[in-house]
Amino acid sequence: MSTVKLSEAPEGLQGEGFFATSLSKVIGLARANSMWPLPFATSCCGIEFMATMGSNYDLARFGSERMSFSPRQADLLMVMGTIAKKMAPVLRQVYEQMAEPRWVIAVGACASSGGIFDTYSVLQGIDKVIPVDVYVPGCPPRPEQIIDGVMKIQELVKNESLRRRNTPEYKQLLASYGIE
Amino acid sequence: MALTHDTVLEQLRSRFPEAILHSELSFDFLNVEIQPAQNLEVLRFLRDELGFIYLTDLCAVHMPEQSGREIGVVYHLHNLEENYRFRVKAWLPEAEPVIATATTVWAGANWMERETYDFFGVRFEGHPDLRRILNVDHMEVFPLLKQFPLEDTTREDKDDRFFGR
Amino acid sequence: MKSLSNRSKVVSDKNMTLLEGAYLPAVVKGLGITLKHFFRRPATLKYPEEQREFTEVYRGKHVLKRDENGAERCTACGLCAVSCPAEAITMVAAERKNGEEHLYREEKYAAIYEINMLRCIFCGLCEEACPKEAIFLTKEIAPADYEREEFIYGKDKLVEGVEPAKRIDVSKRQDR
Amino acid sequence: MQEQQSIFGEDFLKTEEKQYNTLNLGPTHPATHGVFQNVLQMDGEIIMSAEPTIGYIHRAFEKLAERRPFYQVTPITDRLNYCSAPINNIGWHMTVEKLLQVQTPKKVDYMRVIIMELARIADHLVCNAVLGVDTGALTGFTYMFQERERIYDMYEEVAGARLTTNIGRIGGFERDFTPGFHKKLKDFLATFPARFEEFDSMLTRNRIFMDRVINVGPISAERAISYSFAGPNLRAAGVDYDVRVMNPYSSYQDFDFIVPVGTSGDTYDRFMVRQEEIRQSLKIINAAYNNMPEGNHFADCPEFYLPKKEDVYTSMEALIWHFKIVMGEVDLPAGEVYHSVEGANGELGYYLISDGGRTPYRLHFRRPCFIYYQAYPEMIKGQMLSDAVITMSSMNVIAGELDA
Amino acid sequence: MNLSLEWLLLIDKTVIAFVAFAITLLIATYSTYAERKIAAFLQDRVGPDRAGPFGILQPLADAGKFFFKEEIIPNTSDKFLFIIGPGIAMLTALMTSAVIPWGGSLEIGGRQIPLQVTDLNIGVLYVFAVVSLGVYGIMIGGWASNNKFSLLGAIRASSQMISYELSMGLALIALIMMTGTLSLGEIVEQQRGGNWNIFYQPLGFLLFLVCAFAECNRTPFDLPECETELVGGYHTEYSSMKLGFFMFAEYINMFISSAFMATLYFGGYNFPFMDSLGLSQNWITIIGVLVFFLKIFAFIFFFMWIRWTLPRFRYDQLMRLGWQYMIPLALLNIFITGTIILVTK
Repeated sequence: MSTVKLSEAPEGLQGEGFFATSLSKVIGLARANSMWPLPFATSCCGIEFMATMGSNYDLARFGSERMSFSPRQADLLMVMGTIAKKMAPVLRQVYEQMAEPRWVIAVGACASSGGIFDTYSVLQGIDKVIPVDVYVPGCPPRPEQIIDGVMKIQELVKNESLRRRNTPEYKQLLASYGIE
Repeated sequence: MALTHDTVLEQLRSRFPEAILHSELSFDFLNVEIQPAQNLEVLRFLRDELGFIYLTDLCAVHMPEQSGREIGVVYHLHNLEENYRFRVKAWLPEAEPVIATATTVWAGANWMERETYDFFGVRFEGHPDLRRILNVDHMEVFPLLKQFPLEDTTREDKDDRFFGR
Repeated sequence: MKSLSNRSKVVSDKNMTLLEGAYLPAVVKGLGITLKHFFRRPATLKYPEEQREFTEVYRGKHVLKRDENGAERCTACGLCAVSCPAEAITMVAAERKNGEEHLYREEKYAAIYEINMLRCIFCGLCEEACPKEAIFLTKEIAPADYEREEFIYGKDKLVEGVEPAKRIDVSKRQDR
Repeated sequence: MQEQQSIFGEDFLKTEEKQYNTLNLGPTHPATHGVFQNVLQMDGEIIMSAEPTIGYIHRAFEKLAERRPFYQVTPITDRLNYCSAPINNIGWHMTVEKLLQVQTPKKVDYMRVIIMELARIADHLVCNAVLGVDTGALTGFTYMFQERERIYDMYEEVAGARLTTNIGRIGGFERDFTPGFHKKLKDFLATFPARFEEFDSMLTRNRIFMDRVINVGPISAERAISYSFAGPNLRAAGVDYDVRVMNPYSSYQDFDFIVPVGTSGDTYDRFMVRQEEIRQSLKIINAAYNNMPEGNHFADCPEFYLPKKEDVYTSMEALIWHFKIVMGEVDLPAGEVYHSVEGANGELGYYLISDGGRTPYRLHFRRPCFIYYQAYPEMIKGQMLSDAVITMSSMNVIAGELDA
Repeated sequence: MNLSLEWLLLIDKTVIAFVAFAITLLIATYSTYAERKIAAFLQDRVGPDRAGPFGILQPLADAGKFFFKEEIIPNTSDKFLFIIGPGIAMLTALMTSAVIPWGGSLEIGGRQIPLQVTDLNIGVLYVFAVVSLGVYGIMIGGWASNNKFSLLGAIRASSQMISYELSMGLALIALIMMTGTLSLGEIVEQQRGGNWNIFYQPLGFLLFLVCAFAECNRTPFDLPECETELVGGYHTEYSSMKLGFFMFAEYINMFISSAFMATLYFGGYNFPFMDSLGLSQNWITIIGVLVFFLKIFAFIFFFMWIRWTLPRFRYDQLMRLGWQYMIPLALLNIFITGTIILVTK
């Protein structure tokens, strides 16, 4: 058990019965350990995602085993697999339906850039329609890589300030994708 | 009666002297070219009397260099009990690719024809629901025709000079 | 319809016996199975801390090999780029100048060699195509990252180090 | 009746025109696994009609294949039915071999049989485990995924990848089975049956499960044939059509196995047929592995099978072939072939037209999923919403194969 | 200062009520953790292990996340009802803990303090009444969401509740015929000394157990929210803490059902040989409380064990089971019990 890296307690002033830290950090930590994914699995990467959820890799260790197929309840949109141009509006709608704060991870070559499918019908990377936080290369990525991506997201979440989602920069980012 | 290349061809020839335009053997597989106008009669005869109850596949091919008969609709038929397969083709002009639907013969032809329409623009007359199936509805071209490019035009991370194509 | 294969066998029996109809036996049996697993050691590998051993031929991140003298093997022939189904490899060739023999093994070399890891599908065709044993896929996985630009792996990330410690052993991949 | 005024308004008493509820199932509904959309007309929980929309991951495989040299098509076929990628790969290799009229050695055939049957097991495991998930029993899924993981490990030994394997080459395999593979396969053959039977006993005779799947999504043999069903779905309807038996390829005639069939084509039949096929596949693997002939792991076809690396450096001929193959400049005969293999979902056909160029002139995949998914509205009509969900997962519709 | 007896009683009750509430909430919170861990172990996994040692901070992380998640109220929904739905679910779930006898009585300062918020003489009826109100939360929430999946979930939930409440009640009647009282405190006292009702009412218990599963919307009866069919069922449209309330309510219901079953059939806080140990009354009470919780945890484990083993029913099969099997069996049980009571008296 000792080999497992625990999430460290946030830095703060520790004293006898006295523990102070900024709310942001605590909430960041809470969020990071409770990322409920919305698996937007369309193809091959979805099968590897199943393997990641399965016994041998167990994404549940990161507090992410409760899959939320309802976008309202999800924190992390995992886009796995090819997103065709026909699918792009659907993806965007799902993103819009998610409650803040929300993160997006593009798993695999197809979601990230189109991969080998440089064709008329495939969207060349989902960052053309929604903002992406982490890209995971591979076609499909190994479960190790998917976990790697989730951990990268956790890093991001831990360090995000509570106010970020209200900043003009963030609003501008959304506006650049045409999401109000 | 066991089906062989010869018997199938003979049956077809005797029944439809005009409709059978051409036949050849390729890799021990019989190809029969038929008159597109009579495809339904031929297919129905094949199903009902020669026992080709199983439509293995239906697709099209585009050969722009054959003028007047650019688009070929290809049916792969299978007689399950005799375990005999062969191929029926009908060539259509690209300007007016119209052929009668096979959905009345095999229910499974429905989506295969829709796909063929989607890719090549072949219009199957009498098809119950001839719409695009795989591509977005508002697409204007038929993408598998040879003149249309494969690549997506919006990609930014590639440089075509390196790939020898 | 007559049998097509002459070796068919009906496998589904939809009639329940009275006992099966009473729900409980199967429920108890199922509970027994899951309980057995409850006390079994978990199959889980705690990934970042414990790593699974990949096979010798695993197709992960690429490496551009150097020869035994430390010179780059790649001669910028472009076969890898041509063979790449994802069109992820780009390279710019340059002529080797005098005095650079210790850097590049052949007279031509890749001045720029980039692989777009987001395009790459790790199919291994570049490795097969390479006539100079210059590019190999390794057991290492390509890590996830935040920015798109990070995934254009240039020579800085692809070429292995000169020092023996930084060399990547690919000898096992080569026996076929 | 006419004079009565309802407090709920005028519409309430209208009975002739029944208002159906429209329910949009998908494209991101959890039950659709991949991405199919079904617009259902519902009367309460009963489905009156369904209108499937597909194409949400259309990737233009066929067009893509026209622009890639023959050896580069293999990675594309991987992504058709990604649950059993090796079958697609090997089927494609055999198609090209048919065009080239290359005879593969017995050893290659047997190796292929082992790889393909492993793929079939892997595919059926996903299908049946996911059927379990859709009926609510999640645990069997995790047990079976551990077994899949071991199959992945074996692929990794042979090809270097887990899922989209790009396994083998035109003419054979790039390397012989490694010692690691032999060890893993033996281990798998020894321990898998017991674990599989454990999974089987969790569901097969459980009344809750049986009630859920019996008479759900049935299709008669006539309709199934008319819809060009193939594979386990057709066999569940009672037609024992199996390409491995009817048109044996890759030495399947050497193996004796049973073709399991069902009776009425419902979900339980499909489930049971897949379960039995897993057992039969194990039998085939055992037979192939124990009778593996000696020989080369590649066929003699220098125009397609890449020469050994050592030869490339030493022999001029090998170097030329190497360059020609990689550049895609080998000449191959013009002609058209149709080759089909028994994919995990049924007859997976490759219709290849070659004009002698470096790429296929036209390559059409006969994708079993695409063909039988069109019967879905007919199968779920009059059934309940829960039935629609499990019918879909028992048909094992793989989005990659469906949408090409 | 001399407090009057009424005041002391009030203080006692307030303290007990608060403690009961707090324990209920705590157990519900940690049930989520238990569920994850148990599911993990049943599935050969390890479950959450990175939030704190062995992942024990996992529920806190979930709660922290919930509190700071954006509240989405769909603009097509009925806002008032949308908000009140999870509130009702939570409230009714918590209210039932009032009549559960958590233990015997403690003797503090010469006064007997029973560890029960209130010993209603119709405790059983009270529980039934409050639990059946719980479905309103689900129904209102599901309806107000203005989402078809939610509506279907809500309809399923209400019909399921009504059907199973009947057989649950009938199963209990046989028990009440035997005990002759509706007070939970008395029912527990009657079972003192290993004289548990389960030995007299095995069929009744089985029926009650099945109904409890249905009442708590647990697999194999989790139709109102079954993921693969209805996405999230009645809570599809809920985000943040309102969703948390629904999930909480589910776990509280499970806890209360377990407590209820332990009370009615497994002797509550009684344990074998409690009178022959020769311990003081306070010790016996404390051990009794612990034993009671042990029984509850066993039931909770059973709930989860079942959930991760069995497939779920289909809607019509669930109804058929309820009406065609459960109710006749419950009536049969009443008949048998009545006969035996008649014969033995």
